[in-house]
Amino acid sequence: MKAPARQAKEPDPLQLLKTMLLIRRFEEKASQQYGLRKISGFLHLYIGEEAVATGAIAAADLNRDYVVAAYRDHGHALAVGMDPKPLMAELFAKSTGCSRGKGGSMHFFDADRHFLGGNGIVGAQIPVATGVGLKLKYLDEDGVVLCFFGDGAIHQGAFHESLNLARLWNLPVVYICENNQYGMGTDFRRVSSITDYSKMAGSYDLPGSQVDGMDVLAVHQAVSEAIGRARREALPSLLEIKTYRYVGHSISDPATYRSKEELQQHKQQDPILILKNHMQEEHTLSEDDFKKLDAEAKAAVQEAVAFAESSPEPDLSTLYEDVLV
Amino acid sequence: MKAPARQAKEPDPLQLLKTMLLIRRFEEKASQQYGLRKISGFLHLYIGEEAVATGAIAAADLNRDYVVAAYRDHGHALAVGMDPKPLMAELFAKSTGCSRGKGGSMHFFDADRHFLGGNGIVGAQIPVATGVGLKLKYLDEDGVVLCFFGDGAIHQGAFHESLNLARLWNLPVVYICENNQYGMGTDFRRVSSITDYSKMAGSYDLPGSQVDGMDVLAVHQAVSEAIGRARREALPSLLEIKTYRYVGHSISDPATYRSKEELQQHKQQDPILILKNHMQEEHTLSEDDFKKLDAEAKAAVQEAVAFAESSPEPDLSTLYEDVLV
Amino acid sequence: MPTISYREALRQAMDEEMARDERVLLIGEEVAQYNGAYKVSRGLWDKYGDRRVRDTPITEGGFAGIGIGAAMTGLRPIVEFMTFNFSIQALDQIINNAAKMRYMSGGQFTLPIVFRGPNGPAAYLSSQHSQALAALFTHCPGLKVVHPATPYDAKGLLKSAIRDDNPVIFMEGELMYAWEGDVPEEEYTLPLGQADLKRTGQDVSIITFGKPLQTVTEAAARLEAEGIAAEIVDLRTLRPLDQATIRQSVQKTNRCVVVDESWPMCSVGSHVAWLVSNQCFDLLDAPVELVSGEDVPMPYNHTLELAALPSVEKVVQAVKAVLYLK
Amino acid sequence: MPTISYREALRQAMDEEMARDERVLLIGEEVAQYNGAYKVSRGLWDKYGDRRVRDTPITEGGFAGIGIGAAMTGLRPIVEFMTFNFSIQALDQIINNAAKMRYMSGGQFTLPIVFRGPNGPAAYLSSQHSQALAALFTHCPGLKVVHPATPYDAKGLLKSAIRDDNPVIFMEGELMYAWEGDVPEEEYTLPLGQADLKRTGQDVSIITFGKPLQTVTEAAARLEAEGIAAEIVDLRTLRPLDQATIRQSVQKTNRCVVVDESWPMCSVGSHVAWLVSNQCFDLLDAPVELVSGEDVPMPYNHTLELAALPSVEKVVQAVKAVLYLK
Ligand SMILES: Cc1ncc(C[n+]2csc(CCOP(=O)(O)OP(=O)(O)O)c2C)c(N)n1
Ligand SMILES: Cc1ncc(C[n+]2csc(CCOP(=O)(O)OP(=O)(O)O)c2C)c(N)n1
Ligand SMILES: [Mg+2]
Ligand SMILES: [Mg+2]
Repeated sequence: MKAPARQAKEPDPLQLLKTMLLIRRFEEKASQQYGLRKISGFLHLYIGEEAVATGAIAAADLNRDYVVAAYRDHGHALAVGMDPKPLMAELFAKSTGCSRGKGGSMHFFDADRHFLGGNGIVGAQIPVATGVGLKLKYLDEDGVVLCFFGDGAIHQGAFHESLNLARLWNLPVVYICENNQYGMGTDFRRVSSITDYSKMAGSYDLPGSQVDGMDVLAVHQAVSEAIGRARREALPSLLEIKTYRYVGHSISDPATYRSKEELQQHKQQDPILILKNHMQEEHTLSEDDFKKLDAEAKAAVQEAVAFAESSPEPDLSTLYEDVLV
Repeated sequence: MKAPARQAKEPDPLQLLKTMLLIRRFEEKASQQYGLRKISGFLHLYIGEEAVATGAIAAADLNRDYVVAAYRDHGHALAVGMDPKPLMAELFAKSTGCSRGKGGSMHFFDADRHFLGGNGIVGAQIPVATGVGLKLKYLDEDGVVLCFFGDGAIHQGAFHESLNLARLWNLPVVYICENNQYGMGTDFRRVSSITDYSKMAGSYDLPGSQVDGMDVLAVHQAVSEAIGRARREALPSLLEIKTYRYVGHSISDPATYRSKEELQQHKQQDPILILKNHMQEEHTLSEDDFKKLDAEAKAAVQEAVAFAESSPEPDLSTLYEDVLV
Repeated sequence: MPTISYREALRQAMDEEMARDERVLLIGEEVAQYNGAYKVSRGLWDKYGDRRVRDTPITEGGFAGIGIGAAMTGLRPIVEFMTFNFSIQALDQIINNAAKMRYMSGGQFTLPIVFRGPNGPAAYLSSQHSQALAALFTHCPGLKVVHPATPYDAKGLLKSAIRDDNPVIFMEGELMYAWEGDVPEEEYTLPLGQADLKRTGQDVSIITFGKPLQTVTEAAARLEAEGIAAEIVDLRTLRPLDQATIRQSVQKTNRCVVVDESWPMCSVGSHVAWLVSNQCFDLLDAPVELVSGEDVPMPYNHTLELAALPSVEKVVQAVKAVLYLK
Repeated sequence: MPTISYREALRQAMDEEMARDERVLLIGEEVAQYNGAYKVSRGLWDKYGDRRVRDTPITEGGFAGIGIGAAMTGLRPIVEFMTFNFSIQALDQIINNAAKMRYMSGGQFTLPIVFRGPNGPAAYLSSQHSQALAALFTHCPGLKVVHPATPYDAKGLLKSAIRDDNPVIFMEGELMYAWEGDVPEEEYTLPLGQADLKRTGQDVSIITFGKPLQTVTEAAARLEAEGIAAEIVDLRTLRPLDQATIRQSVQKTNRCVVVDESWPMCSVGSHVAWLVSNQCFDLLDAPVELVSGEDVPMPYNHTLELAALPSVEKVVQAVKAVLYLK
């Protein structure tokens, strides 16, 4: 039997703000370091989308819950509490990176924190996350899986196959579509026959809803409810969280497929600003507090760069390690 | 522009009856010949399901429309008007078979009659049929594709991917789920999170409906309407046609997973009987007429066996033919 | 020693390992209530119930991925493909997730998962259902690939595969399920990665694996009658490959024929044939010959089908060719 | 002759063939409005519009199958995979439908379809995005596989591939897109199935295809400086393989090194190495050596990544090995 359900976690706005700031500053720093050629390859930034991973993962209890993400995974890694140092070191391809310099930007993992990546194949993480749900059910644990994927990924057959099985077997998985409006250069409306993705839940007899992904408290609330359903009733859910990425798909994408106006409009809905304003209205945050938090985030990220810089390259012999046990 | 829509075809009950009888007798004969070891390998019979292919395909105009089926394809092949001779010869693996003895039971094809198989991989024909829809749209032809697949196949990702694209591109495809209640030994309810498959249409903003597949006129009616929508408005549809197979999944399956009672109950809804009764009530068919039609079907099938028997084996050199053009 | 079928050997292996370790479970199409399309899992659902023996919808990509997620977090799934023909739908999950997860996470995860089922042509099933696909998997680092040919090997290797902490592709054969052989009553396992001499001889090494072992064995008997002593190397595991045993055999015989029922290009067979050609260059008295399936999709007609497969005749001829006997 | 990039050569080929035959269309992710993730289709959407240049959702299996259905009924689709890493999701459609439809229908259908995109590692992309997958396709009868390495070859072969009535896998390379070369202004096509001598020499045959041609060319220059004359055979088409040209070259040089950036086991490289070993047995003065990618998933770290790939150094060493120069 499942353990008696613990209380859903109340959101801690200060902690949410810290996490979002850390993500924002980490991403900005990564972008800068890419420009300095310290980082290469794909670099998919999460700027603008911070509230989604932050709010959702704050609703989870990572002693028992799991997080599975796609390649745009820096925000999720930081939100599960990974230290920015091994993350930046991973981007720098150093031996101290969380994946020993073998994974890079798309492949952050932290087995101890129940963070299972970091997957570069669009949609391929959805069945994997569902399998984690199976293990929870199989071992009669009271954990839940948060499975993140993009608006582009939802059309993959893997989505359909997974949700049917999750409902059929009643696996505790919360499917979170991070609808940042674009899959690479493609407006999600150009590749979808419907625009309200939460409706797809109907094909699997699941609850589905749309959530404002620029409001971290709304995200926290919606995901808490879904986690509750999953934990107590083993009922999976589908959430479509509407968000927006401020930068290109990857660092090499100039994002000319959208207008400046559109971007500006969304920036007005900045998730950090929204929370900050909310806290100021509630008198729980002063401008000085904010500046201090931001400075802390910047300092942490700067330290991460220093750590990454000074870390050694992986030894050539590691090329042949980690292939098999 | 599309040609002005022609009138939807009125059903011809006599022709429907003939086709269903021919399918029934063909399948019985194939089963018998399998017992005599004239046929080997997989043999998936359509007995009980005749009304689906018969009613649906009679609603199509094969000068412009197309039919795509799975491996349980004998009924569809006969319904598109293929001569039973090359079909039986194909089962006998003879050079006169419709696929030169290379395809067997699962791979009946007739390019001239716009019958595109005959596919052994569950669900794999759904994108292919969708592609035929693309060619119709691309060449601005006013044809429609009937895409048949099973209750087991609907969970495949290929279904999800196809319907989204069909709606997005407005391809003239009628998706027909032949729900014969079982996928191999599995009751469809055991592998599905919902039991009304027509609801899946909602994920793609498509019309969806359930149809009584034991009533050939009801099938004809529903498919005619869907064809009309596809032809005139380029709007795809999803139809779940409820039917039942009387025999095992393939000839080697004893079908012990269902009760005799269940089988008997469904046999009371025999599609041939239902149509016969209907025609007798309408006074368009006498018992003698029926016997004569049945005798004709039996004779045609017997002739097919004779043809198959007397046909030559394919020459060894044909092993290397048809690989590439 | 009891004589049991290859099918029963596999069943015993799964049964014993499920009894031994609660984290082992079996998932796939028709594996539970129907006892498996080929009855390999007979009785396991009765014994272990819905929790540990799970029927899935027909969604190879989906349930392969589910197995992978479960394996990453502590279960030890056995994923049955009704046949490996359908595993192509799961190949992305296997190649991009199962084979790489450990590497790209810098060694953070183990993937104790077995993908098993029949591989290779049976009879009269036509092209989509008659494919010997070992090469697709053997190509890829991060996997192990096992292809046993006897009940004894099947049981011992499947037990090891289930205990292995790496993703293992375990290939059986529809027509092999009824093959019989001696299998000890006591528990045993066999190490992955070791080839086995199924017959010794000094005139020629015939290297094979899986179902063609029968063809090769018959060919060896026929050759023996003509005074030619063939040694048969059964690879058993294709990845990692037991190069030492291969080399030792060819060192002795100086002649080699490789038999593989798959298509010839980029096959396990042609790879092994190159390895031997390369590593035994100075020892070889004749070119290494490959007897493979013909380079065509499989036809339904049985005469053509047999012509498309390695045969005793073809093996005998290849052996004679490397012996320069007309 | 104008000097253009490999990317531009491909674009011209598609443009010319689309202009020539209205049944040719291009579908894939980002091929239209974005002009292709690697800008290979630049301008085609502007010129041919929504009907003939179509952006798809991210559903490789689905849109590959759609291409197949369209090809069976008269269109001539070009299906772009953003990279071939993602084609594994479409492999079932390609192997079970595209490659077999003609055969299993007894020759009733033609499948004039091209699946194209970049194959093989670029740089810093880690394991899921850095795979050289030619072997998966070359293994399978019913397909043709083309892998050009110069702008001239790319244009002439892509035009032929589009005109071919068979399914053609057409593999390019991310890092090759910027390579430049002379391409005539006049229209031309190159036949599929013909290898090309990119350099002549009598000391050793180096057989390769695709991106490693550059590495091999550099190695040949370095060897020349040491007085070794290497002949470079660029396979260009992997299936069907031009065995005659391979044989002719090795007949002359008596030594052979094969270079393939994919994993070694069951690779195009090891297959060709066996073919040469077998067909030129009496001519070879040394074992055929294979320089391949290392047998590991690709790491992100660039130093490791370079170590995992064929290099000038490795090619030179392999050549020296077959020449018995230490
Ligand atoms: C199967 C597959 N196809 C294509 C790609 C290339 N690709 C990488 S990201 C991407 C867009 C994904 O968009 P979305 O799911 O909305 O996620 P986002 O990038 O917006 O977070 C594409 C097409 C891939 N990685 N995997
Ligand atoms: C991808 C794939 N997986 C598994 C199979 C094996 N198989 C053949 S038919 C079948 C059941 C299909 O059931 P359904 O779609 O309901 O069609 P029906 O046989 O009832 O007509 C299965 C599992 C297959 N052919 N292809
Ligand atoms: Mg997106
Ligand atoms: Mg069914």
